[in-house]
Amino acid sequence: MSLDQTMFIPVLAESLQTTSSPTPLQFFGILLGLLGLFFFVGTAVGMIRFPDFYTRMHAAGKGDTLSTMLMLSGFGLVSMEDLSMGSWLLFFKIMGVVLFIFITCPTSSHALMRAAFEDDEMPMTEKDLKKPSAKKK
Amino acid sequence: MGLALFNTFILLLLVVAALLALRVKDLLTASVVFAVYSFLMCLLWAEMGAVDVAFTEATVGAGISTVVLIATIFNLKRKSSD
Amino acid sequence: MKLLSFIPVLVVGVLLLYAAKDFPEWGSLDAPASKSPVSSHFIANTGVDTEVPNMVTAVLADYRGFDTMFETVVVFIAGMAVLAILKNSGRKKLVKREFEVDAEPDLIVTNTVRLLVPVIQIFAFYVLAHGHVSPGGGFQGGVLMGASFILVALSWDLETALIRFPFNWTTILGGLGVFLYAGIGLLSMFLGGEFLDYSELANIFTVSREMARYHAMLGVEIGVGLTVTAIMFSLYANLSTEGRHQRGL
Amino acid sequence: MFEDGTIINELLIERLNYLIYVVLLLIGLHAMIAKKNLIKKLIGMSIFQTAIILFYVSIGVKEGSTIPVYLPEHDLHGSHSVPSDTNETSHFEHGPFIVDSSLVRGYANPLPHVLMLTAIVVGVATLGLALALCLRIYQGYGTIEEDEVLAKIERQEMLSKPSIVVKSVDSSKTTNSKAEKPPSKPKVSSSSPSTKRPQAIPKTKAKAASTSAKAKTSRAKSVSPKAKPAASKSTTTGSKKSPAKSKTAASKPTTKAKPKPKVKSKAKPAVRTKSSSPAKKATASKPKPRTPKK
Repeated sequence: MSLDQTMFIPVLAESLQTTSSPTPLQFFGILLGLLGLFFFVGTAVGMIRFPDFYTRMHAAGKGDTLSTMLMLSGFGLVSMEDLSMGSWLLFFKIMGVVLFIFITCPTSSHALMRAAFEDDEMPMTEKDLKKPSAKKK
Repeated sequence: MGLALFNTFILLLLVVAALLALRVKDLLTASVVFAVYSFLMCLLWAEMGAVDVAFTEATVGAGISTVVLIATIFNLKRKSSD
Repeated sequence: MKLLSFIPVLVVGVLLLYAAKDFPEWGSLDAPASKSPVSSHFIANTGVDTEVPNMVTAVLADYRGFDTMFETVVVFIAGMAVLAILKNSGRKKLVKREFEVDAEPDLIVTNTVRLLVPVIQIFAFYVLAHGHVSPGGGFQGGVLMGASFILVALSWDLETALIRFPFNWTTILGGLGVFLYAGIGLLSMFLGGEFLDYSELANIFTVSREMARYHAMLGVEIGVGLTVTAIMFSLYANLSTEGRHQRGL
Repeated sequence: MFEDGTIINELLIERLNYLIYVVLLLIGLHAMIAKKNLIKKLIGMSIFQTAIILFYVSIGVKEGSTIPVYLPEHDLHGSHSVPSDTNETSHFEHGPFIVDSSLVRGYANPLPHVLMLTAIVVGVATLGLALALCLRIYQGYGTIEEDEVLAKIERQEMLSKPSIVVKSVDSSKTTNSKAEKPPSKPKVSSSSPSTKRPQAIPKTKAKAASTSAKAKTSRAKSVSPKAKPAASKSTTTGSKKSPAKSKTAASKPTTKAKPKPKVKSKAKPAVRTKSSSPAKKATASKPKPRTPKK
């Protein structure tokens, strides 16, 4: 049973069952996951609270990228409890996902911002804040 | 108690997403919300053990069908009457 | 109309909820669907019959291969029907669409896509070929492959994607996929078996009957993948340009 | 409240999947019946489909089971083969074996997954087909709202039907009467973006109008068949002024498309002097087709 690389679901189930006494690596992974969740809450709050498309995309782009990366890294750390071959393989797969999220997520937010710019969406200025009508939009 | 909490939560979110996709008047928003719905469905199926179905739904439902919907709305009008 | 439509909806809802009362318990092992000899047979014998670890792929391409063949044909026909509906139907003089902006292909986006597309295509091949031992298969691999070309079309424009994947190829590749699928079935029929009974292929390839089924399944999945790739790209190219194949999304 | 085993308990706690499947199916069904926009109807159709797929996947779930891929100890081939020096697998013969009934319970039911996997892909193919039909409807009628399309079809039918009966009325009356009541008729010819239709429609309209032309023949004498194009032009202009709601909606794409680039090219250089380089701005605001950059 030591070489079950491709069967990661039972590995995960076992690791979840043995969380009663997490190893230091797993503890660090859980910490990373919680930190990612914190940033994700920040993203959600920013998406709702910010008044303007560009600031909203600012919150979404940065917070989403960072929180997803943190959570996935934490997940990768939690899954390698015995440092076996299979868990290393899973860890590197998750790191590949993190790498692609690191590439694609800022690109997508850039594409969205650029589309808004081409569509003549104006960023909100201080003048707009004083007008009462601007708050609704 | 058969159902996990995760399952219940996603099931409730599914109903919200479905209602929202049908209520918004902007068709682009509707198709994006429909992509969210598809992705929630995909998570639910992966949780139920149907990994192949989940994989297909993630590629098809959240990927291709959103692109195809948006490509069509690009040629149509964006506003919907209801 | 809106109020009237609640009547059939409510009738259907009450009936379905009444039926839901009789469904088996959630996740019950004694549910009729789980107790049925068919699915138990699939679970028990897939490894012996085909040596494919992923039961879904085995059932999809082998046990229920006839079903899947016609699903592929349905996908192919849908693509051809879209082509037939939209060909030469669009406005000739290219009016500006409602939210169209004239912009150069973005530098950052195109370079990221240049980086991503090979990875996506390799992943598509991996999903297609590795579908026997992990989730995946012809449909998923084909959709991923088509999505990579759609990504090129979205980040540059449709003409660039059509240089990489000319539109005539979609018809040819779609037909070729169906032909490959049916051809493997017919080949096993000519070798003395039934239609889509891949184990007869062991007569011409020097492998065991189980491995013949294993590899024939791969061929069938490649056929499905070809058709799905072609039709997904053709759907996008047709729908985003109203069949003109120029100045798409 | 939930302890006494009522139907609420059963539906909400133990069978929430089935309840949600019913709810989603009803949402999709209601959208397919009541929504007027065709794209909304299609989204409803997709929700209906996924609800049924949810139902199928739900009945295939077994409690405590794993995904339908063999565990390594049940499939001893390829990369899954366990080295024979471990004690655990020594009593298995090499190669896969028939999984007995106690182990069958450990795997989820693969049959619903297979059926639904193909259903999803066929679903997106049919969605594409339906969207193509939507595009075609939009080209023909200029709208994808169901009631407006129906109204247009009805009007066309109402106008074209009597023309079969009465064909021999002289054409001089027809052109005039058409010019006099623009609000009711000329919608299709002005709004439809298709190239063939504007030529086809006025002919039928002329025939149709001939039947109802009794009352309004005030200027009928002087008009010759030559005057047809002028009359039809007047109808098109009349249609734009007409206050009917559906008509303005229909003629929007053609009218709206023109002023936009002008406004944009004016607005852009004024506002964005700082944010982007002037060369890029010039290319962006120029209304030329996008060319591939190599």
